Amino acid sequence: MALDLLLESIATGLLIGGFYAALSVGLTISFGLIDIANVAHPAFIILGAYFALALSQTFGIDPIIAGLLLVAPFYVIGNALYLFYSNTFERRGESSLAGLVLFFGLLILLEVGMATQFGVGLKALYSAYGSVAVSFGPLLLPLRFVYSFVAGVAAVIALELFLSRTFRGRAIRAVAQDAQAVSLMGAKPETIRLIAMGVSIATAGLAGGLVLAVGPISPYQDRLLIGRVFAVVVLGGSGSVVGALLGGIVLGISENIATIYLGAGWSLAVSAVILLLVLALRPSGILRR
Amino acid sequence: MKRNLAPMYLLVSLAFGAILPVFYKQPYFYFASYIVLQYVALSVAWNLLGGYGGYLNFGTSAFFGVGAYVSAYLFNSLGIPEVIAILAAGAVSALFGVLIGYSSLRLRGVYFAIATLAATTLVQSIVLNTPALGSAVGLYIRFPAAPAIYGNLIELLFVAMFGISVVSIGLSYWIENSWIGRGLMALRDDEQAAETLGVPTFRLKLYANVLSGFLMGVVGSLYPLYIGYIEPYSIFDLGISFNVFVMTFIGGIGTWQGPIIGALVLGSIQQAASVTVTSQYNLAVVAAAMLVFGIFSPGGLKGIFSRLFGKRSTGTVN
Amino acid sequence: MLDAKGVTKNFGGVRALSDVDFRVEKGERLGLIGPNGSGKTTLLSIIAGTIRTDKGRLAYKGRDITRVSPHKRAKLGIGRTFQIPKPLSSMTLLDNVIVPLVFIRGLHNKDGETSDVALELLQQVGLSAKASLRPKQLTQLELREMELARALAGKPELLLLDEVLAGLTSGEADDVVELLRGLNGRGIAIVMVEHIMRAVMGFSQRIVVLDFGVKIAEGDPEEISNDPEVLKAYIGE
Amino acid sequence: MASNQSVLSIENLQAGYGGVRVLHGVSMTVKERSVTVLLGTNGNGKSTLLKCLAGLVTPDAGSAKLSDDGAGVELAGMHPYEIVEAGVSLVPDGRRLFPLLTVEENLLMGAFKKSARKRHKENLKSMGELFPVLRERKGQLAGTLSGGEQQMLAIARALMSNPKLLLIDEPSLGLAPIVITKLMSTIKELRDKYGLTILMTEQNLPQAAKIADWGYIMVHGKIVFAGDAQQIHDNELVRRYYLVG
Repeated sequence: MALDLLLESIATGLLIGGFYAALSVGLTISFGLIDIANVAHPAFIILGAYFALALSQTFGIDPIIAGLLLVAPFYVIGNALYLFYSNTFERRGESSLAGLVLFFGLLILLEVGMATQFGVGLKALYSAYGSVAVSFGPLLLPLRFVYSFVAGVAAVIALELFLSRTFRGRAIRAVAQDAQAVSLMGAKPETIRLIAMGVSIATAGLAGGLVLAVGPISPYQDRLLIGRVFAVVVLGGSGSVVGALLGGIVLGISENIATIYLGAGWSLAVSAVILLLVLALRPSGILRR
Repeated sequence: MKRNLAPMYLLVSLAFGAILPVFYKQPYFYFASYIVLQYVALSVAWNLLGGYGGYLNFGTSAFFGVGAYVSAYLFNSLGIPEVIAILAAGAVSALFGVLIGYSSLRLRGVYFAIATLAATTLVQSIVLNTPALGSAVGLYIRFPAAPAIYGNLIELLFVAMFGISVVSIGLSYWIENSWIGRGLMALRDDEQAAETLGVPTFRLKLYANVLSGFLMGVVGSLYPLYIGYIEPYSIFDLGISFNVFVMTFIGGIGTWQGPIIGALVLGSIQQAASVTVTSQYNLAVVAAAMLVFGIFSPGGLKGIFSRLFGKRSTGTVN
Repeated sequence: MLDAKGVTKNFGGVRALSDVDFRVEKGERLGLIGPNGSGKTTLLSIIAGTIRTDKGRLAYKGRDITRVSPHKRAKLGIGRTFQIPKPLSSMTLLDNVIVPLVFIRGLHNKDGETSDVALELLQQVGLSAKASLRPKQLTQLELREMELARALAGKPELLLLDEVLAGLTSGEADDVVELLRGLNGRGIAIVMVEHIMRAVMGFSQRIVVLDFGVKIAEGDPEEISNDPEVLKAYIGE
Repeated sequence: MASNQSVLSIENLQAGYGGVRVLHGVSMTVKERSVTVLLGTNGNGKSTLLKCLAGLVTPDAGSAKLSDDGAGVELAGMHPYEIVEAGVSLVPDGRRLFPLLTVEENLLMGAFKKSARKRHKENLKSMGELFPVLRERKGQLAGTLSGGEQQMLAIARALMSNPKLLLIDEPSLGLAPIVITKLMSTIKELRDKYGLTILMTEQNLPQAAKIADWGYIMVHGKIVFAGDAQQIHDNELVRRYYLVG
């Protein structure tokens, strides 16, 4: 019985890990590859969730499909964000630290904007599979987690392919290693970063759909995600998309195990402890640059 | 010569704060001023590491909250005298600063910023899961008796917060002009060069974080008495951290006057606005103001003042 | 005075230094030369402590300093300049020089005395007229002179110079070399990393040659300029 | 052998970094289908000259014209990515590979510009023929290659953009003599078989002299000697410039 419970929580943790990976891959690209510590990333995810809710309710579509529809507009938002950032902070030669000013401000603005526009209360979409569970051998798994896991893993695979198989994707990885050498290859580093930020925010659009598929949403929910997404990125090693998937799974399983042994109230503390520990012990992924 | 006058300014200010409520009676003034002064002290404390050292702390509310909960628990549940509870709150908060510092102050500043965000979540979780601290329900504070000289508790709290602010400002002024401030500014400019020039960079960052944490804890320790009831969501609110950060930024980061100007101006506007507008818009205005300043005047209000002043003084020379 | 044994450094699988033994005598003038990328700057950084060696040990005045932090080494008397100057950009030149006076020499800035000492140091490198300017207003050349003044402020006994002469005209270079000779006359040991052969050959009593992270030769300037290994490294075969 | 048509003419080029003048009016020409070598020890401005030509350093004065079938393109003041587009590719000092990308990914980065993207498959194939070792190691991370292999990869990566003019900064740096010999013969092959024009800087005089058509010696940011292959082979002269300076 106890073993069953453990097994089930590990399985659920794994599924949630795929979901966390989807929330974090965008940050892996912005923070890990182009050194933009976008603390507002989770706020963009929640914004995506509200848009997905509107789309789902208007057209009667699945929230995950709605998230996919948001990819293109969020890409453009990411482009705009980068242009704003590069023209105000980056161009002044200020480091990523100064950029935090912008993104912290944006985080608060987005929260307030959502709270006034959509109300502070919880909103939920009652989808057909919202409360359905599938049995998988002896395990009973919530279908909404299964779907978000599949979508999350698919997003990670798609991004990995993009980063390794396309000219632009490779350039994004290259620009993190040596921007000047990238310009010697005939690519404009600013354009590459513009694309990267677009992709980063585009994933937040999709992730918004997943957040909506998994549970109810509220305007300040991003605060529950900040510690988690940064823990995933740092755990996975900055800049590694596949690392984000592994980091997500580690976090998902740890949270679920903590829930069993310590109680549900502690799940939020898990990511914070992981983040602080990883920073303190400094594995190779987060070495000072 | 200036230096000799500094302790006198300090004493005169303290005396002014202590005497004011005896002569001037206006309950709302003290009620509102307490919050403004609280932000002055928090911003000045934040500036020690953030302004001089360039390491941005996004977890002001965590330090503030640790102070609030420690003092609330000590004088509520254990009946320990307020003054000791306040100092204990500062000490625990300082210890918290040591822990975060050891975890992330050896890394790039971005990691410190993220670590402070995570630390906020962590202490909030701890409080939420500790019944002795009221969990999610919160703690009601048993008010102590009002002191004899002042009419009510708020006036006393005003005097105390006034004193804390003045002492924080004094400390900040001293640090800015001492070897600690010089070392912090050196490492803010270039850590490697600073080390080569003999600056013990990690130790200074840790000092600044601990002192800053101590002051924030002391500030937080009075808050339960002011508000009467504390619960983890409002105490550990990111909005507090954000306010402090923006006030310092808008006032003029890295100078002792900057955080005072910023907190006085923005804090007063917020207090005035909170009568009429909801707190949501309040924060939005702050965020918007920060972005505007971030883009057009990185030096903040202090920068604008000194530019105006600078122009005028060259004018008179001509 | 300084005795480094078996210094080895890898950067992400790329070997920058392998098993280098490096020794500096008290009051010595030592030239450290080698082609670009041969590991000279890495070796200086390892001596100054900003980079830790992967293997081997460093002893300074008989004391093991392998794990000692850079600011403590500065206090022990090891001073350095950077190849690409690292000014403290928010401070004036004078304040840049005051930082080591306060942190290494333990002078206080209460009275004007410390400023006087700083000004004197700036004068030595010919920058006293620009003491109140900020680094942004200086040329690269002046920044390098400021680096020298800053390093001298710590009263070093071992001075590590990373290409202080680069970009100087031969007249200017002669002036700096003259200044360095004077310092050396006061007992400061100087390690000079330099590309300008004429200057480094004329200045040094002993020369160490690095190539691809390996020490390939060591000797007086005369020996070095006739050493076939060195010719090979510089000119080829 | 080299024709008399010049691909690049540099006139009175001056450049420096933040007040330190490194190039004091350099003039030289690079002829079509030639290997031109710029000699001199470190710190004399050779690298800076190539950086000017590639757009990494903006010259303060002077001009560098790339003749493009009669019409000249002024390189001075162009951005690096525009210069690549114009047909000049630099193999930079220190190689500047992307250490965490594989060998093949590094090569494909070289084919980023639009016109080269279309031809990346055939170019990849010919690079494999030119440098068989790169084909063998195509899945390996560039940072794990040996020095010689890295240099070959850097050259191959630059060739992936189909340049008219290839600039190579210190190809022999830190390489074992036997590897240098191999590398030099590869560079020669680029000229003889592929008709490429090459300007390279070198300290290694005897090796460079074996394949060079023209040589220049730079001391303290000025050209102090120009000559053909035979003249630059005069070891005594160069020795004087190198060690006595």
